[in-house]
Amino acid sequence: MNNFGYTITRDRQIDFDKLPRDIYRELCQKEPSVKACISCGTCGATCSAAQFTDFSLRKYILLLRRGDHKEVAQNIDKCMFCGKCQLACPMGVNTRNVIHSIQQIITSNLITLNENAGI
Amino acid sequence: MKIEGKKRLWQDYQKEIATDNYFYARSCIRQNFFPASEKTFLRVMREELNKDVYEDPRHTTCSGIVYHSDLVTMDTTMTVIARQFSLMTESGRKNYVPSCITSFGLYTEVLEMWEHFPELETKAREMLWKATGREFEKPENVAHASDIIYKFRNEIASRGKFRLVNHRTGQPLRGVEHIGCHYSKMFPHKGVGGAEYPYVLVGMIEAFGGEVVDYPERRHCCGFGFRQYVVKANRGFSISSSRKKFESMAPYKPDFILTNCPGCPYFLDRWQYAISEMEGVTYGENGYGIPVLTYEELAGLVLGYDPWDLGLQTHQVSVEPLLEKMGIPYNPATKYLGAQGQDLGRPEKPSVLKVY
Amino acid sequence: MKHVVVIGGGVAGMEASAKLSEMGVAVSIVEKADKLGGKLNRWDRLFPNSRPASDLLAKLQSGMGKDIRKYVNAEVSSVRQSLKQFDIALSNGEDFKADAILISTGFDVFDAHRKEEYGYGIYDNVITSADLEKTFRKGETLKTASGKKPQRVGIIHCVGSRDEKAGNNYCSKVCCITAVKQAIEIKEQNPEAEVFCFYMDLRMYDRHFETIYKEAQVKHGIQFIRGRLSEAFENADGSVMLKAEDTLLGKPLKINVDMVVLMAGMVPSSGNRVKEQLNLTVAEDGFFNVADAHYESSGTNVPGVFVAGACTGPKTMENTINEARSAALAIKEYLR
Amino acid sequence: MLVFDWFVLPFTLGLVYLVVTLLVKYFRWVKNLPVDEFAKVKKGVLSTKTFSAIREVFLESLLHRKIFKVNPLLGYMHTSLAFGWFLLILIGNWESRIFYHGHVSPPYVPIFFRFFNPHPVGFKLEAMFSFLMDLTLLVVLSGVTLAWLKRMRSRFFGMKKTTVLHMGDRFALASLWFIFPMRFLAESFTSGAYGGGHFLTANSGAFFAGFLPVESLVYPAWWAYSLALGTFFVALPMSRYMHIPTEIVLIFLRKYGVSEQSIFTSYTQVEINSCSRCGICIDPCQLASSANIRGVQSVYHLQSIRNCAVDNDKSLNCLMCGRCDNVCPVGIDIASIRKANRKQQAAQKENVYRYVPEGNAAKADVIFFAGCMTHLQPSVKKAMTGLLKHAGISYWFMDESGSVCCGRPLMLAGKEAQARELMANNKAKIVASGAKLFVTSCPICYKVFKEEYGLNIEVMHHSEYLLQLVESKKILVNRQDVKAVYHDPCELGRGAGIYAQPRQLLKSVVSLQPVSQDKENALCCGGSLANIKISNPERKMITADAVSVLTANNPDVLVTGCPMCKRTFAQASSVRVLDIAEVLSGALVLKQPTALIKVKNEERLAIQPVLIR
Repeated sequence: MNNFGYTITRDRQIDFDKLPRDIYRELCQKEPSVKACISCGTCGATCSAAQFTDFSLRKYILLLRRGDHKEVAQNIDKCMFCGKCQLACPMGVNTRNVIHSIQQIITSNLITLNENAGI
Repeated sequence: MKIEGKKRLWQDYQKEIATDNYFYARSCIRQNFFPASEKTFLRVMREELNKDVYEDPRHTTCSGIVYHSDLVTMDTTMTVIARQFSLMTESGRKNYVPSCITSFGLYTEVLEMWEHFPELETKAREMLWKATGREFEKPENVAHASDIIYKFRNEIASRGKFRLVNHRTGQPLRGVEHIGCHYSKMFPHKGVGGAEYPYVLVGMIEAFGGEVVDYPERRHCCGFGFRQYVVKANRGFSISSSRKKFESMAPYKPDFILTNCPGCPYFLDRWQYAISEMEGVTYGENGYGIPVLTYEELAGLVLGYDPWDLGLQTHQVSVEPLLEKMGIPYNPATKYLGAQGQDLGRPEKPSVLKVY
Repeated sequence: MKHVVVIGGGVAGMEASAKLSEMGVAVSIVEKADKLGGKLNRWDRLFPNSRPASDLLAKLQSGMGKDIRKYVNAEVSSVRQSLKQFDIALSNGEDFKADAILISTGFDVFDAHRKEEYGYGIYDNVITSADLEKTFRKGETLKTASGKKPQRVGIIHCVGSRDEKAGNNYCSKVCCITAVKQAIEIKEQNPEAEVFCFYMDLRMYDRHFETIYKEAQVKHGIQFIRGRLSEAFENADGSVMLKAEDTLLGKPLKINVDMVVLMAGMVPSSGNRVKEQLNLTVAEDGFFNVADAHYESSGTNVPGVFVAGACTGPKTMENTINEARSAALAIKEYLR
Repeated sequence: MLVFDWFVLPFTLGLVYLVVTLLVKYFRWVKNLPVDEFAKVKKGVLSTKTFSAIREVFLESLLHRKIFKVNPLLGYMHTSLAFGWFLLILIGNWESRIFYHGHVSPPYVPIFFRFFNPHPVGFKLEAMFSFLMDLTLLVVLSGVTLAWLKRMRSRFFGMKKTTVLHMGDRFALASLWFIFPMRFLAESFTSGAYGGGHFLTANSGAFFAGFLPVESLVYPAWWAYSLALGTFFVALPMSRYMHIPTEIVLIFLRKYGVSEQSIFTSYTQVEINSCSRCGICIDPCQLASSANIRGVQSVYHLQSIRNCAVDNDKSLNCLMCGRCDNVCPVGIDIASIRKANRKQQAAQKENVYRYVPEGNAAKADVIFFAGCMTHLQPSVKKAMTGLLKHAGISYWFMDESGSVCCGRPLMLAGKEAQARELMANNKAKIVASGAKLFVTSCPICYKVFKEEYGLNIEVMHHSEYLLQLVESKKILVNRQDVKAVYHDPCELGRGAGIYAQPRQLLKSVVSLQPVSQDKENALCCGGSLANIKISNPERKMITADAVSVLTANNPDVLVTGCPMCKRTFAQASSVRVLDIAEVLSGALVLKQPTALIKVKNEERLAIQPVLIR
């Protein structure tokens, strides 16, 4: 292939129809309270991990809703599990089980995830 | 699709297009990209439609290309445009017809500004006077050259020798249209059919017997974007935009792409080659590209002009598949001969994209 | 006996007429449509409690006694102030004198054609909230143009509201909750369908609204995407591709849906000829000014002319009814 | 001379199967113990521990002393069945041995002695043995009746819930219920037909003979008895009755010092097979009593491990409050098994917290670590720092500007490798500070710092430390006219055994009132971080019940020593909820600055005592 000195970048666009959303569906089964998340960001503001890194449960829930799991898989283990987010969440989301379930699902789907990794 | 809905909308976006006595302003880059297109416009207007089209050899760039590359100020642009108008005034014409979409957009923009801020017009007149001692009148009508072809599309069709119809099956050929962003996206009421569902090219394709297909990224920019192409480091943005359009239109299997802008046909044509070299992907049938035409080239084909006189050999994507569908005869032997019959040489064969 | 002419026989007009009549005032109500009830006639079920619209209409109708003179299929063709009275002529030729006028001309639904990029009237499967309500009212299930059950529905908030391009900078107030109500109703009809609401802000300001919103998310799995629709495109199969930005992720998003429902907002009623004849002032948004935004929301800049309901800005049914009663009281006081 | 009849075969074959199966299993389990644990067994076998184990086997496996303590009726049921059956075998063997003059005979002979010798003429001890056997049988039958009643109506036993049965258990249970009634019938029919028996079987035999053809029923009845026994023996290893023999093994191993590890070992197998599924652990579980969550309690969790059918709900839906550990009559180390199970299920990952900066340590005598939960309770933080300043302590507030979690929540979720990574980060800072004492206001943190960090300095809960400060007069407090109740946080009380210090501390400032369920029996607040699965509404139900128990006598204030408990209660309690540090801070007596204690006046003013009523 020829290199003309510039590259073709892939669309940043979230293509809803092409991305797999079965992980979010499985997450809803494991922890239905995740459906109540309204992306307010309280969790991220109190997060122990977010002091040092850009860990954001709000964002990861959204990414899974859109089917973009790559960033989530890379980061979800950064959670310290301290539980502050759960106490802070105004919508009663069981945030720790959300994270625990994401970790479980992602571990069990690791091979499939690598195959269609990211957008 | 409710076609009556579109028709209703098109009625809201009808513009006045002068019918004769035009002052024609050429495009800077088309003369390099598709040199025969402007010649074809003049030929159609003068020979087929017997119109008066005046060209002044002293006219210059409208400065749009540098304006959009952020290299000149608005004052410079207004003065340059004022000078163009003064040449038109001097010729006694009142109908200004630019060949370039960006020029058309810029003239429209400047005229709108003068409308809303008369002091700017006064300032432009002063600056022109100080610089050149010239005066000008504003044009009564500004129409893009594609508006003119659109206006006379039915006349052209009735004089035409060929139609946008597959001559073997009798099925209309499928075209996708792409208007230049500066045609109506800034001032929807200045474009035929508006910005969302522009009609100018659709009208031509319909009049010439073809069928227009919509595709999701129809509204998306071709990717030229001035700075995006001119600065090499940004060139990836340009080709990525074009690729987005190709990916979106390819499933609809268009027979051709019709454009009305200097940059669009160029980039939609050349990037098909570049993408094929970079990624090994082609978008037309059987490894060829999707032929890209300017509206003048299309009108010329319909009127039976020799494809090589229309400059179609300068396209990167071979137009022969389209010619064959339309039943237009062409001589491969003369494809790369100059006006005096001299051999111009042959372009190198691309490694992936198939060409004739 | 004092005589009040109520212009506009919708929710506000009916309730005000009923109360004025109860207080012993002679009332004439003028309605341009062929029956009273206004936009309420077009609703199937009302938020926040899903009660049938016909139920509320019947309640309003029960107040429209014999004493109230009703003129339907009629418009005010001219109105003139003479001393402390108004001379009013109707399009049907009748004319009479009034001691006070109540304007309850309501609103028009925003013409969604004006948002060209959304394809209303052009794409087969783009409808408005009013169209959807009509479908529900007829007891029909929502179907695509080709008669199939939609598997995915996109609901677009703020169509013609909070939009400088559409000329309406204000919020139409009821669309957010209507969107949630209709989204739930779509899910109730067709539980397998996926429903997406595209919003700029969710304005769940009133009592119960937040509960319904949460129910929509948790119970019905309706997804809310913060981002305004920028353009819609019709695919070859009639489905519609929507482009928006997922603003909470900061990424553009595209999605194909089988149907699009545009939450058309409220615009000032176009048929208000009385405005000029009475020298009534309107605000920038085109709705009538009131005498005192806090204390005298029924009065106008012209003594003897009162306003109630959505002609002074978007509002809910209960606010409209409350305003109608308050206007009736204000008129009664004025006539004393 | 060998007596034999074909009907003894079901029993004999069943018994052989059972004995072989058990020997193979136990041999494997013991052999597969971790090396260190196996060494303990080898060392213990020839020590006095063996005798002590035998004693415990007698007391627990046969007499069920612990169940007696919890519930006498339930205890009698177990004792009557276990000890009664044991006596039947024992007395039967004596009888047979004496009758056959000490000849070694197959095991079926004493069991079916009455069939072979219905009315042994000339056996001098017949009357005594018949009486003893009848009496024992009667006791066993009463046990069977009670078991039957328990199955029908557990409330009869003062139990709210009994366990739900599964297929294998039903089979074993059915055969077990058959055994003794069949023996009773077989002996009665034999007596009715051929005489013999004593007060029970002789009378019932005569009774049956009155209207039944007992002679022709004798043989079928003995067949049925043998079949029931054989079936039970075959079903036993697959059923909960496996606990009967396994508990004996467990008692021995435990006496030798074998214990649960952080992962499953064959000792775990012994423990889960020792669970009799008595269901005693269900009643203290607040998930069941307050939130109506069923099927996740320890008995079901252990069962699911045994059946290799653990799901998220069973392993994660547990507060790990330790209330069930407290009551298990078999003494199974439920909490350790659950932790090991969670660890087994969770992915162990390393290097996931590389983003956490190493951080700088400040030199100080005392470290104060608030912990994540305290950070959500600024009033506790303020009280603690105020008290420390007031006492003039040179301390370093280790997580003042945001904390790195202690690792306990990760541990509780089974993510041990991850927890160790955070722990290493914290530990390095603690060591670098050179402090001699580590104080935390969070029992969750306390437990892990104390037990898992391996620190060479003392670790204290703030209630312990504050008590020290009060006793050494570094903090002077006034008694307040306040009625308070104290809530034992699970991690501090049952978790770490700290009951006395907070009470002693509180008694110095308030009048402490009793609570109906406290110390070992204290309730969980419901907020537990250990439960990952429970929903918020369910948590609230647990909290509401706990609050109503704690505030039953209308105290002025509900005091606890855990920021998590405090927050949880505060949302549900109409009585004011305070941390022990806040109470103390409110009761502070302002001292004059002394030369020794250099505290700035502004800081002193910042901790003006506040009225806590």
